[in-house]
Amino acid sequence: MSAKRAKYGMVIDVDRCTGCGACMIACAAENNVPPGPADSTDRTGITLMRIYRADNGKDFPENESVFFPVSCQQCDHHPPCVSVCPQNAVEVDAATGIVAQIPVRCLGCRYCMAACPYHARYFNWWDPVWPEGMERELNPDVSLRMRGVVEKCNLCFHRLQTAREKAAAEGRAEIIAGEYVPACVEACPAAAITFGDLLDEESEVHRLSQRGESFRLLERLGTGPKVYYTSEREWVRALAEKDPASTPGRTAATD
Amino acid sequence: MPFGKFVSLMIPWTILLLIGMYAIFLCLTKGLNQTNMDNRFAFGVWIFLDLSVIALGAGAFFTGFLVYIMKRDELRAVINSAVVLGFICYSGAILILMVDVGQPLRAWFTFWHPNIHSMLTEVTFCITCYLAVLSVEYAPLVLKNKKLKEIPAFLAMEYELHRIMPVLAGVGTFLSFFHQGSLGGLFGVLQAHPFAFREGLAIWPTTFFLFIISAAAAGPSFILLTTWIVSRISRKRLVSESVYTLLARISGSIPLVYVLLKSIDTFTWLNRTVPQMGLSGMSFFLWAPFNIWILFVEIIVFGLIPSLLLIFGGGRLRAGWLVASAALVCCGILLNRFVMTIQTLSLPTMAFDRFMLYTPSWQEISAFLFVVAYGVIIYSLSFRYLRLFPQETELDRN
Amino acid sequence: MLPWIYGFTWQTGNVIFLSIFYCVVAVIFGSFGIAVIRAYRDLTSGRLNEIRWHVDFDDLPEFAKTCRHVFSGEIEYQVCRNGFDCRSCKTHSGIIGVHMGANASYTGNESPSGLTIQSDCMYHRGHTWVHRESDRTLTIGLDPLAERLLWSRGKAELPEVGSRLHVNGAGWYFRNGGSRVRVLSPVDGEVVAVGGRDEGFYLKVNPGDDSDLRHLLKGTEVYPWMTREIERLEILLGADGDGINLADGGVLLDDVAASYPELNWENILAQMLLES
Amino acid sequence: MSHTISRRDWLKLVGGSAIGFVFTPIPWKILDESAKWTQSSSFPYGRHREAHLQSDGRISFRYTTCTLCPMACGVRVRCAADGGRGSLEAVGMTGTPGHPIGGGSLCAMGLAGHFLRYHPDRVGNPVKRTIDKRRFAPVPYDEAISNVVLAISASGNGSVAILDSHPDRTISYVYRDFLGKLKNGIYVIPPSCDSMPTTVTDRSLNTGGLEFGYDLINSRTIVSFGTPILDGWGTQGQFGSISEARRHRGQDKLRLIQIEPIHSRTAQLADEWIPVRPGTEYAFALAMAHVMVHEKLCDIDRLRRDSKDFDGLAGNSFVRLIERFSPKCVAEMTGIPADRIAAAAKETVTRRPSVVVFGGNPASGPFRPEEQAAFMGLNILLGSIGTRGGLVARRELPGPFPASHGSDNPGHLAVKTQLADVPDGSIGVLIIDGADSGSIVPWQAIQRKLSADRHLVVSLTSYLAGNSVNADYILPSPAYLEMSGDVPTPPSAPFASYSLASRVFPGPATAVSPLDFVKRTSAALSVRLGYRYQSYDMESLLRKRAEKIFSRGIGRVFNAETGENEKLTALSLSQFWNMLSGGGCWIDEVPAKLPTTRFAFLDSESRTPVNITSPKRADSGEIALMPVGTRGIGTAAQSNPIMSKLNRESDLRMPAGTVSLNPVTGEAAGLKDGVKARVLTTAGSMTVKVRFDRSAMPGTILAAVGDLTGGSERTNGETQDSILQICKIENDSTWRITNAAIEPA
Repeated sequence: MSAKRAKYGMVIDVDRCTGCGACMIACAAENNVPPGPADSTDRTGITLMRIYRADNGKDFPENESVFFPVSCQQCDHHPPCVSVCPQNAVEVDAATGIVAQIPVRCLGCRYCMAACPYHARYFNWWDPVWPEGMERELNPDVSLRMRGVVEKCNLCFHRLQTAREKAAAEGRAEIIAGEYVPACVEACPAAAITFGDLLDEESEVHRLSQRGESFRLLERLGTGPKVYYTSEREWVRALAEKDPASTPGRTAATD
Repeated sequence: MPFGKFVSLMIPWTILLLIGMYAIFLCLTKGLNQTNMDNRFAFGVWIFLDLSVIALGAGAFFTGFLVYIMKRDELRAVINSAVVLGFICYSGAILILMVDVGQPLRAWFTFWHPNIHSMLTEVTFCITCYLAVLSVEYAPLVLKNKKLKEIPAFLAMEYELHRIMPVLAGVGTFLSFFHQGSLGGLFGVLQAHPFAFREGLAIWPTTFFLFIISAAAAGPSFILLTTWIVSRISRKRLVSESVYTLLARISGSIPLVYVLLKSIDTFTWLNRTVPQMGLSGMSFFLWAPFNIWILFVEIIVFGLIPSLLLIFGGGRLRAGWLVASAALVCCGILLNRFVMTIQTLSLPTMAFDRFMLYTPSWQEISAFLFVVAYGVIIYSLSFRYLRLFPQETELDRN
Repeated sequence: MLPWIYGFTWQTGNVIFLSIFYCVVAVIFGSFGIAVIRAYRDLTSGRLNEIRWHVDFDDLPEFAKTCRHVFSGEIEYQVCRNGFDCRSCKTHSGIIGVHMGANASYTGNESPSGLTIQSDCMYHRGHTWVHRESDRTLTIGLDPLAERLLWSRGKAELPEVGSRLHVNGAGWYFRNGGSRVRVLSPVDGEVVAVGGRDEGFYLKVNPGDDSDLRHLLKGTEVYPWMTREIERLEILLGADGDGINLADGGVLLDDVAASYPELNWENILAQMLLES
Repeated sequence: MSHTISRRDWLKLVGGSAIGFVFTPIPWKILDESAKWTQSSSFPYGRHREAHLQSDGRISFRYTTCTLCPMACGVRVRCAADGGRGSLEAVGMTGTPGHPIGGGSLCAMGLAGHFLRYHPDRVGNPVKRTIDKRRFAPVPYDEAISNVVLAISASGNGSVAILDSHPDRTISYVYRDFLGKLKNGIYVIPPSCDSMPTTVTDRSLNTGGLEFGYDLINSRTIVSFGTPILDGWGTQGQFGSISEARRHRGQDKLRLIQIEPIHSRTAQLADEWIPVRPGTEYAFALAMAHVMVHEKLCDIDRLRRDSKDFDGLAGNSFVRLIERFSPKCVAEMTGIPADRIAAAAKETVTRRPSVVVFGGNPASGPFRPEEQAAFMGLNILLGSIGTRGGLVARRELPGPFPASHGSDNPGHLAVKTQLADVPDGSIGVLIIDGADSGSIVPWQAIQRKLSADRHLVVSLTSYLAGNSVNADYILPSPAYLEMSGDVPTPPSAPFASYSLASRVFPGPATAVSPLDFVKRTSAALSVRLGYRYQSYDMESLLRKRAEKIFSRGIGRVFNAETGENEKLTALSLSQFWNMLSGGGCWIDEVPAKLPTTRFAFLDSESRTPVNITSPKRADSGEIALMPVGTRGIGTAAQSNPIMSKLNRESDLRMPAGTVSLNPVTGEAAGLKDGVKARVLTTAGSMTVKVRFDRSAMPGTILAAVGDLTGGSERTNGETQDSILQICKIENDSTWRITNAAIEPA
């Protein structure tokens, strides 16, 4: 509907992120992600948006840490998951640049998960089950995914649809910037996430993404993520490209 | 072998088979939460199994290629056995793949909406076609059973199927080249995993070619190994010494070529591919237990040493040495498949990522053993009731 | 997958890939289909005997397929590729042209391992002899080796009088319980009479007008062949000098099978009677 | 030539047709359709697909106030009409945009609040603890009430207490009225990390019942003693503003100095983290005071004038006290070099306005009274009392009843009693209100107040969570979004505010509101409740209170629908009421005037200096066990199944039953990362999972508190061991630090 080509992306100010998890919960509630059963773990759960804690690798008391909210990085250039899917269940929307999983076509081979350098794809290891009655509180705009398929963040594409419908109802050809924001962006209490059209040179997200303090994860792979991070801290920026072997690795949050 | 003894030998395998069936039933009805795979280890021991058995089953295509295309008639002595092994390996692999995917009922979507850029599409298309080929190749062996042969239709069918064998061998070779390669490509294209990623020759990463060669190396070794094992168990001479020697020469020289190419590839990867990504190649080997030994073992212990033994010891060494060397070659290929699947996934990709290991659940292991038991049983039945080794009768004189 | 299926594109790669796939599928199913059609034709056109022999012959070990001209010492090494049917064999006709006289000169009776070879009989590789009677009919019987092997192998199932036999087709059978041994027919022709062990012959066949018996062994070829066959039997019996002895003082036992009941006689007989 | 059709012809026809069929589009179309069908059908998976809301597409928004903790965030509930049932269902939660307290955002708990109505631990019917004490069995409501009434009448020597974790609500006034009418009624407030009880402010500041809050947003330096300022402490709006103020504002950039042994989330993100040894925070504060006084960085003359015991007195004085806490001496105690202490003191005093915050974290509870006095002393030194960017007093928020203005009216209402001040073993009947303070209180701290021989515990909760699991009776009250109520000023907020938590959905018929409980109990006891509200329903009471606020004629009102603020004076009463009930918020913007009072640095009664023994050092084998947890820990909102995203499906929060240790400490105890270990204290032992964290202070054990997140298969009534069970509860009802040992399990 929208004639203009857009490239939606976000800039996450990791200096602001306190790892409160609001984005993760907002995302799960918005996208009808079921709560993991009792035997799920951080390796089998579904967190389309997930916050990782990273640190500077030093010991107490010099240790400093940072929280990285990582959802699908919305690779702009040859997304690794698109080319590996044997049955075209991952599609890139040309009009918005959104990389979207089509769970109904997914057979659950999980090759895309192996291909994703950001571990941003999640498999439905269990049937989606909510406690009795809770399924009535699910978001009617988002369909459920069944067991055995892969899912990931699609930048709350349904919200874009809603915004477009609203624009159309009001006789506008284009949606207004700010009419469409993903749930995580909306939920962040620290306003750490800026979302918008990276092609729109007047947008805040464009401005922030062009700053020297902005970086993307694993840029060396050439996948061109549309999710930018920004930090004033040198060591944090260095994390993006750092050889995982040279850092002691991720630390689980322990508070 | 008396029937009673045969049955008693089959009982443990049948039990394994039943346990495996139960595990598979659990996985299909309750979902893959029955496994210990996770979002990081999206591929687990089953993919390792698939890659391994398909490599070991490569003996079918390679022997077929040598017999029907290259007209090496000596190898007719093992072609039937090779076909059965291939059939077992491929059907086992496909069976496990069907359990491994989350939505088996949608497996055919790959044919319906194929993404030709995916190595997995290539693999799926090729192995299904090749399984069809192997089934057609296996059919005459079954039809040739003395009892079945009495039925005129079966006899005629067997005869006619035999006549189209060279065509099928040709198609099989073509398919095998592609899917063995694609299985290598499967991991070689993963730019996300610099450990597995390889630069391309034409549209395929180098692992594509390495997998073809390594499969060609594993196939004959595995045939040598199985033939020897079966002949020990059945206490029969199944093939002549010259066939052993020829197999040994083949399963020595191809691994040698493979080891050479693999070394070149590893050096290129260490000194070119990985540094270009801003990483240090050796850093992948810092994570215990997958330290540098794994590379050493794969290339030297399981590659160079056995292939040299097989080539130069072919005529001189005792059969035990040849078989041990062949076993080492097979281990080398298995280790390679393990490294490509499990080690690749265990290594972190991001700085705030962790090195992870995983332990397969009993369901995964049982399903794995199901394929092994299935293979043993099918092979044993085939050996007992079909003529797997044409030379057997001739040589069966202590 | 198909042009009118959702998601199909006409990209070059797609078209190439799918074309190759369809070609492969066509080849696999096409050749399989051809095999099915051919098999159907084989069944309807009665080529079954021929095929059965073809299949059996194909599976014989090379050792059992040695050319008759190797027995006669005319050539060093040759494995028969023609199903023991010398009538259409180029090698045979070539050699016969040179050595025509050699066979004719042979007259003596010899008995390897106590098996008597009749000089007036022609021998088929399926261990039958053929004797041309004066009335142009052919009498067919088991050679002494087969006779000894089949001594206790049950009843002969002979074809009905009037039925037709084909060279290398099934001649008659010996049935013993569930197992059955096939004896190859040495000649073409119509069965005119049946006999049995007691009669000294099994079948009498009217070969018709053109009875070509070139494929049968005769003369000097028979002795080396028989020797080779005994050797083959020894191999099959696993004779290694310390356990099984085929011969009692150089003479083959009358009922070999009865002497070694522990062996897989079904298999041995099949091997010896060229039924793989 | 025969014209009959043989079987063979039939076969040919059928075979030919089959082959021909393949070359028609039909089979392919069928395949394609079945592909689409399997893509959209739930068969054989997804058994919940049918249960998915049959929405007719109509989406509406309802505005209300979150009551999951006292922080009063504005909530916008996204509602969809369920065509199938003809009911309205909540399908999403966000903060009310522009809300003056919530700032338009919600915390993780709040964002999933709509799921709580169907929480697996929700109590549907009144239940009674069974004889074997292990389970609950349904009980008729009337029987439950008569048993409670019986217990109250029989509680001769024990008192009747209501434990209210969210005081100052309208229902709180009802409780206090009811208790005031009983001869042995006490109204108890549990400790919380957010509140600064008047017992603390009255003692140090002599402000006569005035309530204080922190004006953090206007500060330039925040010195936080173990308070999770960046981890859910305070209101969401304040947190957003702090985030903004820490990044921008140039010279006035807000700096946060976090002083605590725990490498908490706030410590990780603070501008400076000063990791003092466990239990030595007060010493650090006194050393800062030492530096300020000795280097004359504060207005000594004013301090002498304004306080009773700054110096000079014959006996003990603050100056005398801090003599003993020179940076050098404290460096030894805290493990922080003297110059760093001095630097922190100087920075705090020069980058004013500064404020010292000492809430404590939701799991470890508040500091001990003496420690609080030390921190308050630092605030006095900094001149932060009653000033912008410091500790400000709030103007009073009127209650619903006529006579209750000024301080609490003992004649009518039971006084607010801190749990610590309730004598041990004195409570005969304990009624626990279902509201949550956001902080956890160990059951042992409550239990020790119960009469040893006979006591009855009644919980008016909606969920079998937190301390309700210890109740004898659970009388379910309507859940969040189902109950009308109100939300007074958040405990740490600088200004008074008031919002209504309007009911959005009807609650189940079996749920009885606390007001009805009080009415029925008092009727059965023949207690006449005051102010004739026996006949009032909650809405009338709320309206009464709104009227009283309206009559003050001060402050502004936020309109949730429009997002605009209006002066209260510009509104009519009905407009005001509509705005409040439509999810709006009244907020005062002027602090209370402080009376000219005399500050007290030292404890007014004993006049003794603080006397706290710090736990033994790590090298002596004893390790400091410190409970940690985030806001709402132990409540139904935190054990919401969807919260598994944070606790279980990621490692963002340390799940219950897990402890974190420095690898050095762990290895010294013979442990490895990820293993099971046993933590031993004088109160008992517990098996836990070990996580190594090199950021943790050696010699400490950080123990996660709270429920494991309920999975969808979680069964009702299942209780878990909490690390709090082995924490030592001090006589002053604090439990911050326990000496412990850890060994491989």
